[in-house]
Amino acid sequence: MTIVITALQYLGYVLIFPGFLFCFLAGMLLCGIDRKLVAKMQKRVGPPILQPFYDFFKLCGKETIIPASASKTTFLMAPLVGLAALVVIQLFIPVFSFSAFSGMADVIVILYLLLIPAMSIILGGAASGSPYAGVGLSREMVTIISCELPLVLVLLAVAKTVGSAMGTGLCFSLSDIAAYQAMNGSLITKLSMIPAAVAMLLIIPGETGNHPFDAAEAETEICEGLLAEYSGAPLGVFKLSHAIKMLTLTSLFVALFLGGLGTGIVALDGIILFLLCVVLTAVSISFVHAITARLKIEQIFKFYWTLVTGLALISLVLAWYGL
Amino acid sequence: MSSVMNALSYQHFPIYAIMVLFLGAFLIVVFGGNRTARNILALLSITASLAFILALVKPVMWDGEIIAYWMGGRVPAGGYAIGIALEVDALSLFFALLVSVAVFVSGVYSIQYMRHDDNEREYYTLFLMLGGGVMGLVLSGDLFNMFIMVEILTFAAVALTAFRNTAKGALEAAFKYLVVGSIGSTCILVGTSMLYAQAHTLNLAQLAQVIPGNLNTATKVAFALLFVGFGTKAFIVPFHPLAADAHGAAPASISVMISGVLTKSGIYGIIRLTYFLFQTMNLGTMQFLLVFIGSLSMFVCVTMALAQHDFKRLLAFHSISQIGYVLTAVGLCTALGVSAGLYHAMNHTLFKGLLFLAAGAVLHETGTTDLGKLGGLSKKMPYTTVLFLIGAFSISGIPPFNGFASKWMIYQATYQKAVESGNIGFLLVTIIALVTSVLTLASFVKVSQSVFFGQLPRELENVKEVPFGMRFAMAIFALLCVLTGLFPNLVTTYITEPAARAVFSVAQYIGAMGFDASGVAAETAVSFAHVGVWEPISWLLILCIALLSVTIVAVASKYDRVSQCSGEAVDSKYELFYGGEAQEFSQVGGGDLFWGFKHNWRGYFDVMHRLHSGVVNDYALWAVVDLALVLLFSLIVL
Amino acid sequence: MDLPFVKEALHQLFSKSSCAMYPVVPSEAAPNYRGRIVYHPDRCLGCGMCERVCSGNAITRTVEHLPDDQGDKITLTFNLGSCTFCATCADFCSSHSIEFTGDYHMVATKEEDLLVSGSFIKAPRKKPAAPAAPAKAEACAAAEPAAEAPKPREDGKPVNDPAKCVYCTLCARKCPAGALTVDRAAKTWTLDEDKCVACGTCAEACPKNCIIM
Amino acid sequence: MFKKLIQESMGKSPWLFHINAGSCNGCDIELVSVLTPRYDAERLGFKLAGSPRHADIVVVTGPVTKQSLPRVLRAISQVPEPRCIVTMGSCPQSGNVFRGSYSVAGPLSKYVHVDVDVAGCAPKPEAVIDGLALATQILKEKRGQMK
Amino acid sequence: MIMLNYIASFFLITLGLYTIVTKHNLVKTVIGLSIADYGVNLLLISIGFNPGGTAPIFTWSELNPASFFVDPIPQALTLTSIVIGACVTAMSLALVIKLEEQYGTTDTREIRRLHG
Repeated sequence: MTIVITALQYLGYVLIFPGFLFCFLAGMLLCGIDRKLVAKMQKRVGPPILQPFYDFFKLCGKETIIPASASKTTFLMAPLVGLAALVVIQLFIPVFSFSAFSGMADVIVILYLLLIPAMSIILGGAASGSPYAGVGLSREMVTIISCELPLVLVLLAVAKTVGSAMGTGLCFSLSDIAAYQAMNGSLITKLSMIPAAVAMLLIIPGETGNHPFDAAEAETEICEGLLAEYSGAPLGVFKLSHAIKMLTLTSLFVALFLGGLGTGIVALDGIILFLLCVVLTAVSISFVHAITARLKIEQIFKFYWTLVTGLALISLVLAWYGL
Repeated sequence: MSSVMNALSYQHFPIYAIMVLFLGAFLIVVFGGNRTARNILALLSITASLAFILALVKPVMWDGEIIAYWMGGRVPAGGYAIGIALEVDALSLFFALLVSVAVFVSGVYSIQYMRHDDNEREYYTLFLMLGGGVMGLVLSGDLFNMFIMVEILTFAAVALTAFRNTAKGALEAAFKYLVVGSIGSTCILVGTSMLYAQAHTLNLAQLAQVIPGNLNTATKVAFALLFVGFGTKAFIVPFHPLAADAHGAAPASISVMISGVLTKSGIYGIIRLTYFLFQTMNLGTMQFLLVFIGSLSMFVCVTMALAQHDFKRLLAFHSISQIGYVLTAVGLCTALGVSAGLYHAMNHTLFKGLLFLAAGAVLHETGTTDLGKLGGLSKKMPYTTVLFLIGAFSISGIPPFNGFASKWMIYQATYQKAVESGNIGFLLVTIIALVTSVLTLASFVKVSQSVFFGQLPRELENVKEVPFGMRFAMAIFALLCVLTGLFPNLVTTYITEPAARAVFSVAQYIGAMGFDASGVAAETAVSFAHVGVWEPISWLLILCIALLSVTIVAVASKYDRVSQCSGEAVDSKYELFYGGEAQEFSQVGGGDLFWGFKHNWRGYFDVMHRLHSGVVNDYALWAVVDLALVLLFSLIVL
Repeated sequence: MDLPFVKEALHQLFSKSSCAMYPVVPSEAAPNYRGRIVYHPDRCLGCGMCERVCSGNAITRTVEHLPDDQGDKITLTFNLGSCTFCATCADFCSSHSIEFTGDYHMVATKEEDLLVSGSFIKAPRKKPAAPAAPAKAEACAAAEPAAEAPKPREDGKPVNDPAKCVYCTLCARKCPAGALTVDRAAKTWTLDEDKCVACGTCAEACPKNCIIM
Repeated sequence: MFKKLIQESMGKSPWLFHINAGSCNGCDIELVSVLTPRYDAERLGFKLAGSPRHADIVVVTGPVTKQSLPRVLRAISQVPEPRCIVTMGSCPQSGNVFRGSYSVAGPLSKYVHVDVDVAGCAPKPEAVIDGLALATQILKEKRGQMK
Repeated sequence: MIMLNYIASFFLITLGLYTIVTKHNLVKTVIGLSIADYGVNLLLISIGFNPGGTAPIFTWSELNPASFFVDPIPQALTLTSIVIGACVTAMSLALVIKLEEQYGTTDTREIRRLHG
């Protein structure tokens, strides 16, 4: 009996909070708020906040065309796998002290799990056979390479800081990082973590593929790149994945740097997490979107491997020497 | 009767495992005129070898026994080893296991793959000799025997590299490999003889007993020579161009052997050399040497691979890049590091074998491995595509495949080492390893785009899926890739940790041969603890639940109600969105796919391109320079 | 790196948007905007000048002979779907019967919705027009000795002043109805009264101002 | 309920795909100005899509030259159902000043069913918004008629 | 005396390596390999040499602490090494012939289809 209840509980984690339902609603709202904020910063009225929902449901009602040269299974399964993988990542990220499954993965695992949604979109696009997807794939991959180095440095810096504070030398586990912050306050209050936090803020739009790092999906040059041949519901699922990815990365930021703000009540924590995500989105995605123009792919690479890496490196070195 | 029972005792299995391969080679020369007989003989000998090695797993690996086997019963006299010995500890057996599995799968694959070549008899003879050579190398307890085996496998590998001598570059690759490989072999021989001059023994255990306390100039020189010699076998930097040439030119089944087996023999030699014969691994500088060479191989080869536009050549560079991971992890000299390194060595054999076999399947069907001429094969060769993707995900470390499990341990190990030793250099190694991993992913994305996805060139309209035999061989590797990735705890507990423990039990290794191990520190307490958490099964379970729920929702909302054209006539609705009047062939090739990355590194790539000149003199020069540097290093440091 | 819009974006975030909010707040076109064409058939002379000058072939003129000698029903149709809104027709219209309004709302699901059309009935000509021919002859005859300016005619059709006329043929070329024939060699100026619609184009075109309406 | 939700959403998020079929660029500029802060069509859910596969509304400008005709038809055929075709400016409706040219194949309605015409040369952005709103209504109706 | 052997053998090995590195002719490369090999053989045989020792041929009963003979193991090694050296030469010459047929040259600088 208890097994059944436990199973149902875990199923609830996967399906409701912090799983699918939460991801769907929060991610889409986040996306809508982002679009609204960008519009405000550009002196526009902007779409309604529920616009991503409209887009998603509209796409569900459209015809799905599979190009003759595409391999059907890969083409149709890629979005679903990407979505599922993203939701699982979200499950692994602790919501302050509440962690559904976060004891099962550490920061390095998260780093690699983040590759799976990217791979799913790359393979799905490649499976369509479109030349635009080929170019988009190249750019997407270079963007991933660009973000990887600074992200690694940020994660290592956090691992080292928490580890040396806890006396274990280093600490990769996200739930341990959350627990440490619950006891000792957010990591962002540490001097050595500030450059890492800034770097992480700059990594978020790159990882999600938001403007100005959206060379991979540049709709005006390469016709949405990897998504060029997607239509209907699969496209909607990709858009949903994109929205959830914004949620995932911002909540990863919260877990890494802003832990310890939770109240201990799960529902309230969820709301706080969402609000923090909104603030982070506003700063890292919307604001950056509003003030910049799209970068060329080699500029993206250069930006991440010089400026952002430099910031993260400063943080790592500071953390290494215990500052 | 008792003699039969005695002969069936597992004490004899190591020599059986070696000899069945050589015997098979001999019998194929004699009776191999008929294809069926040849195939049966080859299969029998590789299966027997695999069976013998598997039978040894329990006593050696799990029970921790060390088999000391004196050929012809010539046990040491007067404290000096006179006879030739085989000594099988968990480390040897670990490598033997890799060898036998790789030989087995490669052999199964060859039956279909080599069907259309002439001189199949010679092929199988050389193939089995190659397998036997590596098997003999890893099971041997005698330094000179190791040299003999190195020579056998080098010859077999060179001959097999040049086997398809009409293929582009096969002869050239074989010649380069022969020249530099011979320099390496000569180094091993000189090193062996110098050690003999000092210690008057060739037995590994006895050398391990004698040398560490009696280091002098001659032994230091011998160390450098042996290190470089085994380095050429492992193709670590600066010998990596040879690997690229040889793998690229050899038949795919032989590429599997070269990358999965031959490089492992080099790694095995280096482990034996540094951990056992000289026991210098506790020196920080020695760790530095291994980690430095490992990281260099890792990074240089992965960037070289990004610039390649031949499928197999690209895989070859990746092979060395992964060997760099292994060497780095082994060089950390922590239990976790060695365990991770060996785990990665095993995974490397599996996924690299799988990838080479997939490349061979493509070559078999299309006749080319040029990335610019391929494309869109996923519709024609669906099984090969799936198997290739498993291999590609494994090597790039995508969870839950095996590459991730071992790389993840390597990151842990390097970072722990960095924290424990307080040396920020190891931190750099962690970072290089992580970046290398994503670059690996990038180049496999490139391969999948330019070979399996994208558009099908018109010349390849009639391509078919490869025969079952080849798919079966690939499926074995793929299955092993998935299993070893899903159960990393089982793998580490039952396979790599015993082997890693053996690395740290030099005293037992010496004692098992009947020599006095009192001068050697007993087994140090080894701890495989690591700080990370990764539970692939739970992850997979959650992923499956998530995927299932997504799929149910999708199917319920008629997600799969799609329109796809049927039949030959293609409506423009189902063509690709493209600027022309009609769909044209417009494959985005693999040649310069990641220019955004390469553009920022063009200076580096220019230099690399000039360095990899392809002239055999240059490669020989690199070898000599490497030798000189290592000599200098060992004279100063040891 | 240069980020010129940081302050701007932050400022805009808290200020009012500059949107016109069009469907909610109706918007007037700018002054002198050339939108939907309004055609006033009551003013039209039916000269067809507009049709001739239209670059987009947006204007069609159909003439329908009504029975019982009631005259001609002339219909002008303006196809907004082919119009460049250059207003040349309005400029050329001597009777200002074409007007460009500020209504820019020209959206239709059917092509017919984009047609602006109007028709009027042109009274039948007084057929014999007996006095007209002598009058013309008289005018011509009188012109030479008298050398005085000819009088305008009652029916509004043009009269030439041969004293000033240089027979440049501009009027004939401009005549939308092709009612004028000018022979430079013979120095004659002839009006086909049946064709003439009395639009006044010839008078406007005349460089010497010798045509009198 | 789900179907109704989809139908309602269809009216709130029309994505445009813009095809220039030989236009003089006047209409193109006006179409872009619809998306500028002044008119901000995004507040009505409009968005320029990069690929016809994503689009609901195809906006054609230009007199449909012979060169562009097959490409226009291809791109239109690749738009998934329900879709709506809007001609913008006078050129695709009639050819305008280019009518009768040896290189013009238009009008577009000869080849495909055109749902909405927006007249004007070039149309005022408000007119474009009107036309697109009308197209959105048609889109909703078409969605209602689908299975 | 023995020292001279060692010097000579290392000189030979170095000479062989020098030949391999600097000479651009395939056949000369092979000759370099052989020279290095001879150097190793000389080294091996010198290691086993004991001045004044007899040939290591004896039966168990003859063996006593006073018997003095050269070390037999290096001789066995040398034999093996010679065989291997011959194999290397044969194999590489075979490759050289084939290469010459295919590339039409024996200049190593032109045999670089695989590079970069």
